Amino acid sequence: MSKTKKKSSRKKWTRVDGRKVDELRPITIETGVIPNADGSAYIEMGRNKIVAGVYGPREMHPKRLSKPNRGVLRCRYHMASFSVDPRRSPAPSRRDSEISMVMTDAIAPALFLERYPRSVIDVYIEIIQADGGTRCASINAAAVALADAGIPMKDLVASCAAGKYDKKIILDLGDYEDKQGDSDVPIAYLPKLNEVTLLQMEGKMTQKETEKAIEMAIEGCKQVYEIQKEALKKKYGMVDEAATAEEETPEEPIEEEQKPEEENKK
Amino acid sequence: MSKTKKKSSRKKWTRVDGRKVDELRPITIETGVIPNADGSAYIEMGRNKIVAGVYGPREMHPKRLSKPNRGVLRCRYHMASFSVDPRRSPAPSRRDSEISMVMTDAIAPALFLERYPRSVIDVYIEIIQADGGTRCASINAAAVALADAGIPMKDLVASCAAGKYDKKIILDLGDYEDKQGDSDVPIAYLPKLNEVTLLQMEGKMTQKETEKAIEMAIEGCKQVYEIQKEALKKKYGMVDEAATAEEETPEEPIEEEQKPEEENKK
Amino acid sequence: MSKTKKKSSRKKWTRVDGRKVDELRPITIETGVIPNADGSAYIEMGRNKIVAGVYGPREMHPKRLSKPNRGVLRCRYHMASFSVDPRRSPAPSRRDSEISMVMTDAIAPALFLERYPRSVIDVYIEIIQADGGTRCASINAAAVALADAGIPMKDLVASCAAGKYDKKIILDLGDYEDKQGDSDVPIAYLPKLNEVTLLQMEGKMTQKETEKAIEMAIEGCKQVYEIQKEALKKKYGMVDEAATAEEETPEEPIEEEQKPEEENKK
Amino acid sequence: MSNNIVSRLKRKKIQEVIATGKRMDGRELLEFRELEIKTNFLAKAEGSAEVRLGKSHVIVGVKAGVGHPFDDTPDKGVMMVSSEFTPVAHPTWEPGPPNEASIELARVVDRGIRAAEVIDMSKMCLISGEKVYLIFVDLYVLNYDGNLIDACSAGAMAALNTAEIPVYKVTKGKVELTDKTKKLKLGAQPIAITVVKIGNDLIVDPSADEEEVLDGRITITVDEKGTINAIQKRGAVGFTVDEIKKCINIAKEKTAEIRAIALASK
Amino acid sequence: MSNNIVSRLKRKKIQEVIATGKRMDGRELLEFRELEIKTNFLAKAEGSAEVRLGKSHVIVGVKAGVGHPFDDTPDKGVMMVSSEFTPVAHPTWEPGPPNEASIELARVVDRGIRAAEVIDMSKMCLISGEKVYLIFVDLYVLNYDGNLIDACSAGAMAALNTAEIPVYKVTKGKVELTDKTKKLKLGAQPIAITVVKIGNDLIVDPSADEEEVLDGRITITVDEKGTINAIQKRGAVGFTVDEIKKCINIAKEKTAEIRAIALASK
Amino acid sequence: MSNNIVSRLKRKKIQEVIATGKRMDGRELLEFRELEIKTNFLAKAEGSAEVRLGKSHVIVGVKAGVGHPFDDTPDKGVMMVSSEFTPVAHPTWEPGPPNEASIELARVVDRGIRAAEVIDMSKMCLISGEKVYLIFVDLYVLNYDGNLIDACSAGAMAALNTAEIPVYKVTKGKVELTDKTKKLKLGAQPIAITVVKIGNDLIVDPSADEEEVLDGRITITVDEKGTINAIQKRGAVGFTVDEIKKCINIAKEKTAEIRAIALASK
Repeated sequence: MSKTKKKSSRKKWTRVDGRKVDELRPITIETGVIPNADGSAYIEMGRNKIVAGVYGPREMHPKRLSKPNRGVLRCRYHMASFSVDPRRSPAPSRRDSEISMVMTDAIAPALFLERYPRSVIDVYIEIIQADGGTRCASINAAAVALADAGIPMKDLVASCAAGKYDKKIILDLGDYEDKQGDSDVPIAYLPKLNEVTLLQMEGKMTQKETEKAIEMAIEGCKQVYEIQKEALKKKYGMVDEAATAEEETPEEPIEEEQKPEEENKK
Repeated sequence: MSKTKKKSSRKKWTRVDGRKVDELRPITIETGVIPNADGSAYIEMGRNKIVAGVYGPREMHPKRLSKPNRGVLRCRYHMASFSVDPRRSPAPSRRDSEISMVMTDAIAPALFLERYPRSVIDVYIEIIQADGGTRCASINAAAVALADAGIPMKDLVASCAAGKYDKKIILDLGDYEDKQGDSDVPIAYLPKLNEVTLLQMEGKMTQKETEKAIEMAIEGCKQVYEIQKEALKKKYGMVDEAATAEEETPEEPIEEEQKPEEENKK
Repeated sequence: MSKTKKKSSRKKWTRVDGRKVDELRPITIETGVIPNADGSAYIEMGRNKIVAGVYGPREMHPKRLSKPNRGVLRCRYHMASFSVDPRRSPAPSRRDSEISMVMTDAIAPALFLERYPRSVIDVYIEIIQADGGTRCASINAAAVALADAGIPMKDLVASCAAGKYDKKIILDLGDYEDKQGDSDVPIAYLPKLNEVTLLQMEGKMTQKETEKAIEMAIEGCKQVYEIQKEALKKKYGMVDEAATAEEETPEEPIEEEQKPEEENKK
Repeated sequence: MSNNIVSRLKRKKIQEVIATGKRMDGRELLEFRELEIKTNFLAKAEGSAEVRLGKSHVIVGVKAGVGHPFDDTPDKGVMMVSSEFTPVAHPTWEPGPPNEASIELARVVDRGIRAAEVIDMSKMCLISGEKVYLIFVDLYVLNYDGNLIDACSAGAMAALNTAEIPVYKVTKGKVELTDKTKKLKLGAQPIAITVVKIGNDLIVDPSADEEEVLDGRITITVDEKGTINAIQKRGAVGFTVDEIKKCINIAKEKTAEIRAIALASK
Repeated sequence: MSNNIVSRLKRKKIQEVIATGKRMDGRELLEFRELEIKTNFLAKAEGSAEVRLGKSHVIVGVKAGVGHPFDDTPDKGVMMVSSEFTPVAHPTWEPGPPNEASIELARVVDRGIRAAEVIDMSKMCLISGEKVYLIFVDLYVLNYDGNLIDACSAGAMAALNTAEIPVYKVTKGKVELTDKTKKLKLGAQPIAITVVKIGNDLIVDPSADEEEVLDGRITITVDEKGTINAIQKRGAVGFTVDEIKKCINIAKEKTAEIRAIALASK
Repeated sequence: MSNNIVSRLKRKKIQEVIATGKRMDGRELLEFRELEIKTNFLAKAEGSAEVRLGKSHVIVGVKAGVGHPFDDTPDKGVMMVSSEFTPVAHPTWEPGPPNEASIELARVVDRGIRAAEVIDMSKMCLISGEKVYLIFVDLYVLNYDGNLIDACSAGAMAALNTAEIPVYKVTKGKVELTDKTKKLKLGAQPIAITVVKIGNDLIVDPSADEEEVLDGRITITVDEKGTINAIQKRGAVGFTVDEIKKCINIAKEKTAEIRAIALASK
């Protein structure tokens, strides 16, 4: 992660909140915030305030949605009426539905769903305050909440966006940059598997810019990843160089399969 | 019931409809008005016109709502679109839901629900014309309809409100008094058990006023109770000093367990 | 069908689109237009453009709607949002519900539903473009789609309206005539059984006019019937003087029981 | 299945009795049950009628208001007929949005009134394109024992004939309520008569049992001059043209009898 | 059934402990759990409060906007309290529209605030009959461990006391947003206290376990002057008048303690 | 479970064939099925396209109207893309409100058109904050055989390119319809291409069978200048950055071919 040099060359141009082009907003993650949930996490990413809670694996209701040979991951992204300005209706929107779907796709590759036939893992996301990039922040919280629930994972899922604003490719757009910018590319990434599991984009960019944004977002995800691990360590005193994906160790609260460092380095 | 004296001392202040402070609106109750129902009653209480119909005990649909060791009472309060001015939408409102809940709580203590495992007793209330105090009038009709259905009861449930209007505590507020008044305290009461099963209040009253309203409403309930019994007698030539609550006599069309008169007199 | 004479006597009065009083709009019917469906048809009747697709007989979902001793026919009439001007909401209207019901009644008498206990035959109608008389055109397409699905039928169902416009009884009203006219009488007819299975009317007509309209519409249905058979022949090279209604020949793609010609006439 | 057998036995019995020219309840084939209509009994509705046809019991409420016209008829008032099947009316009726039967009831009653131009909607405009009178006719079924269409049609006409709606005036482009009321001027007096076919017999005013086993029905709405305004055929059998003509004749005959009762309190 | 037995055993245990004058968690019968309220922590809401009452965790958001008044109060602003039971808050809570318990929560909190005239709605009108301030109080439950009414009531008051709403002005008949904000002037400080009856004992601040086995509950909302603004009795048992009086006394006593915490950050 | 086995066998077969560089239907991996687009074939829509992509069959209708702008864009017209999965299109599709797949289809097509600024919404305002043009793009699926996004995206562009919308003018503050029409001026010609990953192979234009067994898919919308406007990744696997770049390259290549067909009738 030798980004310091790159950044110094762009000194004069500044972002709305003074960040460098490839600087994340401040992130704090706390685990175990919902006592009733099997696992939970609270994230602040910029001014986003988001709670993720996990229930499961548990029996699926309604049963017809269960699968005979594998578990189902069900994410529900939901915004509090007071999370945005102006107030929004509490009824779920089409946008909420779509984000729930792509979040599910972003997280499912990190789980061993084949271990839970006929069951469901429910991940509930409650957006308390929204500030641009809620879907990425939600995925970050969800991944930590799943780990907090003791659900074995191939890897944590880290998520963050890059985009184009005022002709520059920048990392982790805030609300203002998102709305005034030219495009936004939210990414979710499994660092150890080196796989992108969420990828969306909206706006106007050349192919080169798009690829640059994807790569910048991946670097951002790697930083998020460290913060996620830190949050879990704080709770579990944890456990970094543990099992491998192939082993079944469901007793482990988290199952992080470290691959050789080189692979992670892109 | 020696209220005549009290009333005489308030002669000069008069109510909108000329009633005494602790005088009920005229009440008429008729049983058996819905041929298809297992029991039914029609009440006019002031200008309220309300039909109550009872179906059950019968199998519960959907089954998941039934209880393995007892029956479920399910009251549904519903206003006809033309029962109020201006016309209301026929879709159930949040107010309807709440009244259905508190009505159920008001009536359930009078029934032997433990006798009907996995079953439901449905009480449907149709407000044909509304005139203040619909929930009380509905409970009065429902209790008579349950008796008309031959469902054994520990006691009839009698209901009536008291409230504060123009600095006075008055009984059984009509529509105008309800809307212009300071507060309203609807009560449901089981005379023989001396228990209050519905109690709501909204407005502004001191503790003393509130307690006075509750006591006045209970006296009102006792008068309603006599009218309810009269309505049932008219049909069944009935049956006053019958079984006791402890005995199980489900064959009896109505099971009124009279306690000694003294107890009723408060 | 000796209508030529009648028509010539009304030469001076002309219809909006130049048709004779008892002349149908141009009709084309094509089968097999929906590859996934068990049977399907596309009809243009005037400017109506309508697709009918048939699935079944198949298992009924939800099961509680199935019947133990017979199959259920379920027609669903549905208009595309862009089929009318102005755009309509895609949510089904009360009108759609009613048309679905009367269409089902119109078609059911032509089927041997008693052969399919616990099953359903679904007929889905999609109105791509509406031009007056959609329900008749839909029935015509549905009947051909059912035949295309190889479902044995007592007869094809032919449908067409007559109505009163500018003091005259005319056949097969177009959109303009429907909206500006005095009344409309849509009919569905089973030519071989000589039975009317759809009959609605709205407007103002004397009894005599009404009866005349019904009779004119039946004559129209007979013409439609020929066009329907032609469409099926084109596909199946078909099969006119085949089985009788009493025989069970479910292997036959279509089961047209011809009664003696005389019966059909009139 | 047992239900099914019961139904078949019931049908057999009903048909056998009808074959003797009588009905299960002793009526002639073309004889109505006793019809009682009480009007103007609701204080909060502009018009009302309580209809008892045998044990069928319906309340019709007419309410007036002010609202927007439809986009395509900016200078016309709006009439809406809706129907509510209360759960108190029959053991199998459940609370919820209108089902198919309820929708059809409202639409058939609506169609007769609309087609006969009972209310001159072009005189119900207050501000073109903005404010018009709304007339709601709400059908409210309290006990079901067959033939709701005829009961509701008669009740709707009784309620409309006795309704007095508040008069609004337009002052400086604003709609204001005056303290005057006016009777609606009705342009026609249509009444619906439903003729039912069981086997080869035609009867009127079917009871619930008769409706359960009917083969088909035709409702014909006729005004006081004998003009036919609406026809609705239902049921999974066809009618011959002769049968249809018979139905029309029966309806024309019966309509006068029912109209007299509906208008008795005009 | 097993669930049922568990519940009965739980009830027995809880009741036994209460009989000793203590609670399962060591509290006195009339002792609240620790109550923490943090205000003004949401940037996109005009007012906010995060409430933790034991493990119950609720967020209250206050949002302001401009919209239409109700037809019957053209010169008054509109306050709406709504409640959302997020699925994250309890393993048995599911996503979907508000259920009965959620509706009751919102209505009871609403009633206390409305009856106490906390906000002077007559000062919230911008253009009579057209534009008024809308004040939304949204209750958002993140973890359920009993006594939501008291938690939400306190949170709503804390949020309203610290809210600053944007100021709108009317210029030439148009409503315009200014860049000013103002605090709401509150007319009273009502606080709801819920007293629960288990067997013959009365306790306050029930946990989830205690709510599961309660016989009845009475919520009493009292303002800072001791005026009673709202009462709500629930549960399938009755209360004697003496019990009701005890509940009122308890509520009056506790309300000061809870109000002090709610208003600490005023 | 058996279904499951069938699906696994199907997957195995499809994957084996793809490994040979061909598809089940003989296509190359990066070969589209035949795409046919017919435009302007609907009289009641302002624009229309009938798209056949293999056996997938979609109709796109463009309708224009006048309505309110969104609160946060008072000077901009409103474009809405909606999608309807008709039950005729596939044996497993049921009538009802849009499901998740239908919502995603509409949103992905919408996003491409919106991000590319195909329609200059700032020129679609009639009266600021009050009246703007509404442009509806309705996707109507008549037969499903895979790759609906690409088919609908191409169809939407074909329909928009050939649409002629009615011209409204503002006279004295009122919006009036003129008898003129105008073509929409389109600012870009974005086309969506979906690349599917099965095992390690990438293919385009998946059939229904291929979609059933896919691991992941990425849809990339590219305009005529090569600008990327939208990306959407779905499916429960991740993509490497290299795979993503390959997908973008494939999309850029294919987009020209599909655009040429979509604009052929411009």
